[in-house]
Amino acid sequence: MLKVANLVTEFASIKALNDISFQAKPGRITTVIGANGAGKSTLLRTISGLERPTSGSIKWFDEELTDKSVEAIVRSGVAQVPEGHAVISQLSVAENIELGGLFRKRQARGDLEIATKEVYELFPILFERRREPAGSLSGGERQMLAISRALVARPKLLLLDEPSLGLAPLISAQIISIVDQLCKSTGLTVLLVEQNANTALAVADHGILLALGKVVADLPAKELIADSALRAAYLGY
Amino acid sequence: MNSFLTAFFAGTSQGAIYALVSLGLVLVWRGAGVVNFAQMGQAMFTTYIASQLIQNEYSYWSAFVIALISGALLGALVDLGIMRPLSSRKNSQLLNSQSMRTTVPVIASLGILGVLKALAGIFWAGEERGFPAPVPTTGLRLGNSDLAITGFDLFVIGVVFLALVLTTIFFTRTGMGLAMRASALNPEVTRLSGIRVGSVRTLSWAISGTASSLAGLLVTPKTNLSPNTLDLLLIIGFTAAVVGGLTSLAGSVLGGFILGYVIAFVNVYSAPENVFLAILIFLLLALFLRPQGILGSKEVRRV
Amino acid sequence: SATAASVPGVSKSQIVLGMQLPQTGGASPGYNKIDDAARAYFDYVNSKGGVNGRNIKLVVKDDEYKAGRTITTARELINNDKIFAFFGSVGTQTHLSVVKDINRRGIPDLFVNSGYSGFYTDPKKYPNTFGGLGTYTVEAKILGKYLKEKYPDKKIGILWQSDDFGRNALAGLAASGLKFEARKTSASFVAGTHGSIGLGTQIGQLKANGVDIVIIAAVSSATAVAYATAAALAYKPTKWAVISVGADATTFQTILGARGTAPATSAALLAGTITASHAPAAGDADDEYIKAFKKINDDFNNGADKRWDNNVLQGMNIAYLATSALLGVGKKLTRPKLVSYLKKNGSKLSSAAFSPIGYSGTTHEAFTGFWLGEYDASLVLKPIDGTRVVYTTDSANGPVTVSNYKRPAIAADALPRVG
Amino acid sequence: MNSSQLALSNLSVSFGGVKALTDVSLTVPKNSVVGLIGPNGAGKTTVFNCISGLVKSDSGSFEFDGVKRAFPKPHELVGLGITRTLQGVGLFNDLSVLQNVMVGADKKYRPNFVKEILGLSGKTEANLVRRAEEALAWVGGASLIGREPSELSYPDSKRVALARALVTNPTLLMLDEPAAGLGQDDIDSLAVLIRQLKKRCAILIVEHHVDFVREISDSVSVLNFGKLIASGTYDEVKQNPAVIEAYLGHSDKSDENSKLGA
Amino acid sequence: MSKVKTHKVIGFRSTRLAIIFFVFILLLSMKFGPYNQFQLANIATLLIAVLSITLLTGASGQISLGQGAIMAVGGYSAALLVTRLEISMWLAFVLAIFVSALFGLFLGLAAARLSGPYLAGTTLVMALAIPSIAIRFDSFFSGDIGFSVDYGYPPDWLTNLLGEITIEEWSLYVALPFAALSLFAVLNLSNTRSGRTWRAVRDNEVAASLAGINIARTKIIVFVCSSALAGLAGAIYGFRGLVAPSVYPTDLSLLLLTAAVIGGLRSIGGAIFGTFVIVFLPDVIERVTKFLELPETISIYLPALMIGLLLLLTVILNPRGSAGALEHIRHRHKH
Ligand SMILES: Nc1ncnc2c1ncn2[C@@H]1O[C@H](COP(=O)(O)OP(=O)(O)OP(=O)(O)O)[C@@H](O)[C@H]1O
Ligand SMILES: Nc1ncnc2c1ncn2[C@@H]1O[C@H](COP(=O)(O)OP(=O)(O)OP(=O)(O)O)[C@@H](O)[C@H]1O
Ligand SMILES: [Mg+2]
Ligand SMILES: [Mg+2]
Repeated sequence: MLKVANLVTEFASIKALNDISFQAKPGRITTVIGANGAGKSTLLRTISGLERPTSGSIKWFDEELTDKSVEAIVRSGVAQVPEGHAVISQLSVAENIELGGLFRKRQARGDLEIATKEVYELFPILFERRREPAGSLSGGERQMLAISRALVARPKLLLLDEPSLGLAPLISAQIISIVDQLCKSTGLTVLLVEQNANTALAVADHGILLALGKVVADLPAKELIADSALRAAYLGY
Repeated sequence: MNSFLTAFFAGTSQGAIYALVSLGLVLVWRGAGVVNFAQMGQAMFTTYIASQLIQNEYSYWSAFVIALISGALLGALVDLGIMRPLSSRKNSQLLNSQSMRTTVPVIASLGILGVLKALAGIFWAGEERGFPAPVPTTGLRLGNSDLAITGFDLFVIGVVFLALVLTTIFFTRTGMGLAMRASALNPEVTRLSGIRVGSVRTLSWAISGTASSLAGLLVTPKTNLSPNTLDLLLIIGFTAAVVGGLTSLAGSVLGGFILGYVIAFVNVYSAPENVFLAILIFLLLALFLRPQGILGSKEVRRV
Repeated sequence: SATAASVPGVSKSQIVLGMQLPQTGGASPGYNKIDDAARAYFDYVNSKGGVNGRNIKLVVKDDEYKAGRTITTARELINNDKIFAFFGSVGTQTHLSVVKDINRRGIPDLFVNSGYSGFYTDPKKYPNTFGGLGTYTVEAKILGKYLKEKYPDKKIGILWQSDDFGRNALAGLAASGLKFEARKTSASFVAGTHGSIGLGTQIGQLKANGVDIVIIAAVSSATAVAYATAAALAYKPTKWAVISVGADATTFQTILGARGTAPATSAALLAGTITASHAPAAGDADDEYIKAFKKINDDFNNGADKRWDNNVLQGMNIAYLATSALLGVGKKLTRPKLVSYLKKNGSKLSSAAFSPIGYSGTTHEAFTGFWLGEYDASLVLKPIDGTRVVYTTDSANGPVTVSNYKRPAIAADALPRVG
Repeated sequence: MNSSQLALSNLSVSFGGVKALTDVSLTVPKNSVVGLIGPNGAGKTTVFNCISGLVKSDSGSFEFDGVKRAFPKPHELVGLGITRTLQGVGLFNDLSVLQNVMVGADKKYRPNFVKEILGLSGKTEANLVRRAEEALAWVGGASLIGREPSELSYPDSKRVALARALVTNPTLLMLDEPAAGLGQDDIDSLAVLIRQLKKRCAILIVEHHVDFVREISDSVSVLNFGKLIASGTYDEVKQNPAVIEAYLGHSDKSDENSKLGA
Repeated sequence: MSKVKTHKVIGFRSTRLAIIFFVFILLLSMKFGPYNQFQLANIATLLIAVLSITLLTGASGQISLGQGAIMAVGGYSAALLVTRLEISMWLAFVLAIFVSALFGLFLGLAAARLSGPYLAGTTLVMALAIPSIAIRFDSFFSGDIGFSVDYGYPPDWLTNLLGEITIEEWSLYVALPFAALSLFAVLNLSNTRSGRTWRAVRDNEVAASLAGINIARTKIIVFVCSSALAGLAGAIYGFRGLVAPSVYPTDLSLLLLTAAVIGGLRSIGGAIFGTFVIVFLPDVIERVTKFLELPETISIYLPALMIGLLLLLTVILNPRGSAGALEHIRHRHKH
């Protein structure tokens, strides 16, 4: 269970997150929606340790994540697919994927091979291009690679920041459904940030609506989909 | 022995030395993403330490080992004290363009070089002194003829190739090598992969510090030791790295030998006064034909 | 008094001299001992009451052997330290950058530590500049003549550093009839690169061309590298002859010693090497000047490295010369007086050198004579064939003749006597 | 004939072994919006890169405004009347918003270098400022003038990037995924803007946001594995089985979504 | 809309700043003794060279470790013109600008393809190779002896006007107008289209080229401008007494870079500040060591140590240099 309590994250003079509290159920998808600049990415980056909160706490089951380093957080089972196609363009596709599982190499060599095979099955194009530098991939292909890198880490908590960005509709639907399956089959917990609310909420258990760094709605996903007034007020449709 | 052989042997033995320097530079470039102009400063400093120990009656090999260890420590210190704060959050926001990100560490390394030279001057008065070689520096004989190559030259060549093989395996075949390359290229993504970027980078500075230190120990038997004698070597070694391709370990070694031959043949068939000019022309030519260096790979960056 | 106040750098109790030399940087090794040695001698003079009641103060500036810096430090010495005269400036290229200005301002420019004849052979151009060394040309002429006559059938070659020093030496050798052929008997290298670029190809070329006698015109550290390289290439010329700048036995042994060469081995390498000197050999413990200077060095030198060698001797000797010149001018010290004193009486001044001072209306070269010696097994320079013969000549095409100069004895208090 | 702003024919590009484009032909009529869609890695960005000279084509011809010519170099585009925005933002972080837009205008209204050194280019500069302000106002960014790019929200920086493209008065505007990462609000206003822009120039758009594409484009071309598999109006193309197979998928979910959004 | 107005008066603003600089240095020189006046002349001279780095590295992001070599080109051109053709020093300075600009053109043609470390390396080798040409062709360039050239004597009208002029004052009067003019030109360039273009290229080459900027040509133009400045600085620097390889060593290039960095690579005010630091710091240190009675073995290395440390502190604490720090403080106050 991910528990975020009274989280505040500041940049220079603005409060990107202003007293955020919510919980994400284990084995479920929790979707975070909100307009541009609402603080969605900041929330994920704060959880994964890329940003330091000014106050508040983040707990993953009994583990306090708040003041840990990014590396330590990742090692305790949290993986993030950051916004934008975050790959290392000079490294080959295979190396990018290998990198994702590197910290598990000692304990889980066999499983790494399986995990790698799985993502190659998921995205055959990556297998085809595995020896090429990641920089030569198309925008969408890079996004697939970034997701793969996170998946081979076999995370328990997956933070997805706009995974559909730059992906063709078919692929983005496919990814969402894969994530959904993973939750169901492995108990993966997912925090999914999407601009386009509907597809993301459709598979989610819970929905959180952010505006100006505050939680304005924390409802079961179905209710959030249905609440057109709320959406109209905060998302413009 | 004719002029050709003279040039060939001299080029080989000097080339091995340039290769050693150049390999060290490429090591930091790939491991930490910095062109370290302080490298020969670090080499000079640790070699002085070894020299001091030898003067105080320590054996060569114990001085050798201590120098390597101090090289590692100095490298780590450079990272912890300077390079890490440099790439800190606050600064990375200030240096938001690619060109500045490569420029500023270069400048920092020049500062480190200045500081190390001045400190060496204060500690060791800056006199020029020799430094012993671990193996004999007298020429080898083949049958009845003297070869213009010494046991020490062969030793250096051996070390260069051993270092090349080991570092290549390390970088391409091991997880740590991958982690290092990744840390140098994109710290954020690397950290998100659970890798302790800070420690990895410090480690790679320590390794390159050891390599510099080794270079210092192996070049000074031929060049002598003073705060300044290694400057020129850095420039030549750097040229070698650029010619060979900054991203390629094998390229750096190749570049080192090529430069050794260029210099030796210009020396023999033209005039020593032409050497620097020849280096410049050669460098421009090489970069004109292959801007990424002979074995370097072109960076693919897409929009 | 009014007159004293109007002379810069001279007060009732003090005379300020200024010196520029590389104390740090690549060109500093060895030379950075000259200032400490000179100061030691001046301190000794001061301890004996100074010159006509005035103490000599030596202000030293580090120009790092960068001409751009020398220009600034010279202005500092002139304007801030208000020196009376420049003294013992080290380095040809650096001094070139200021010599015109110094002369234009009428400041005496004493005992320049450069063998570049261009400073001295046209006193109309630089009336205030006086040498502190023999010129490279003179020395090379003398050495060349000797080698040519002594070894008529041997192949003589040269290893020279391609700068003013090397070129001057080459010119002197040419004047004595020794000519070299590029890429056969003449091997050059860019000054300062003997470490990083190495001397392998140069020495290899000399070897390949069967050169029997190798003349070296390079700095001492390069000489040491040249010998070591030759040893590595198993090249054993019949004879080495080294221009004195590069023949400092202490530097030679320090460098090779630190390379792990046992002192006996490095001594054996250098032994038999011919070189020239205007002064007594630094290692000549019996020489009266050396004895006196060594004692002063022990007692008064506060420098970082006061080990006795040619550089220390040179520093002491020019300080000795400066003291005699200042004594000679007398109580009423002005710049023009000092200059005209040196012009008139310079040639009468004595020092540790076995050569007279050459100052005259046509030249301001210091030591016009050299004697030739060979290092013995203990690395003391001993006159060739046992007796010291001092040869003298000029920096142009004049003949080399035997000098009949007799060096006056040093006074018991090691202070110069004039008049 | 003369009604086509841009006509590409038989364009082929390969990278090493990868055939990124095979025989692609594409026409952008004047004052129309053409959408270029297709799965990831189909070659859409490569088409853009070819037109803008960032990638060299193996074969193919380039016709602009009825004139055949070689593929232009990147910096020649503006002179021809073509501007392009980048996937992502691509603002100059060290320049203010106004200066960013001025950079776009510089090329067209180039002042004299000597005058510049002598400090006499004030008039030209003022002119540039005026044009930049106009362009910013056009995209609804008049209030952003004094700001720095790093302070901007994502939609605002996209706006500035668009202003920088528009300030040159292009005849062909190429937009690479302009709607990506934008909220519905901003997508809607972008659509409005593009419909207005159509009066001024032809527009070629790459976009995965199919509703947006449908809404704004007069025609669409669909790429798959570097080949053109269909073209026509969105509604025609949408029925094409090959397109459904490769790109849209069978469950026409996106249409449902748009109903919700509309 | 106040921005519009400032743009209209670009010329006025830079004229004003250049005049302020000019007058400030002159006033300072009246307070100073001859040595410090000479140091001011050095500042004026080196400032031009530092500005050339501010343009190159600061504005366009291209690093040069060989600016000293370009200074040598300027110095030699002027010295050759004066000694061989006997033209006036002033004309020689102006021509030196053109010769080094031409040199910058060739350099730029080669360098436009390079970036980052590759460019740094090439320029570093250049710093080594260019002065060696003088030795290689010593009959023409007179080897390491070089050319003894100086500013000569002040013209009569000036001495009539101001009375007796010392050599140091004359040095300052020669260098200062050039420095003020360079400042004026650089201010103009960096505040208008050129500066904008350069910074755009530095920030994002692809976006810049799509905005119609010819990247290669822009880089070449920067090299030409920067070399013209460096060449002018080199000519004035050489005429302090000597034009020879030892006047333009590799260290000079690094020292200039240090000045530019300490002040703030991107700021013209920083260039001025940094130049003051590198010129006056050794003097300050000398005073301190005298005061503390440090032994010579330490004190002679102290200037180099301090410059190195200062450089490190600058890049660590504030890579934008001291000017950046000021900017930062100003920003804080605005908020
Ligand atoms: N590194 C930063 N420095 C300063 N401000 C920042 C930084 N990162 C984000 N912000 C600000 O914090 C606020 C929240 O940004 P965030 O990126 O979290 O929004 P978002 O909801 O993810 O938006 P989008 O949908 O555009 O991705 C915004 O106002 C943004 O400008
Ligand atoms: N420089 C390159 N080197 C190698 N392959 C490349 C290069 N550029 C593009 N490709 C390949 O060409 C194909 C087409 O790429 P392109 O970027 O045009 O796709 P796209 O249609 O824009 O995809 P997306 O929607 O994901 O952005 C991809 O498979 C890509 O990996
Ligand atoms: Mg976001
Ligand atoms: Mg694309």
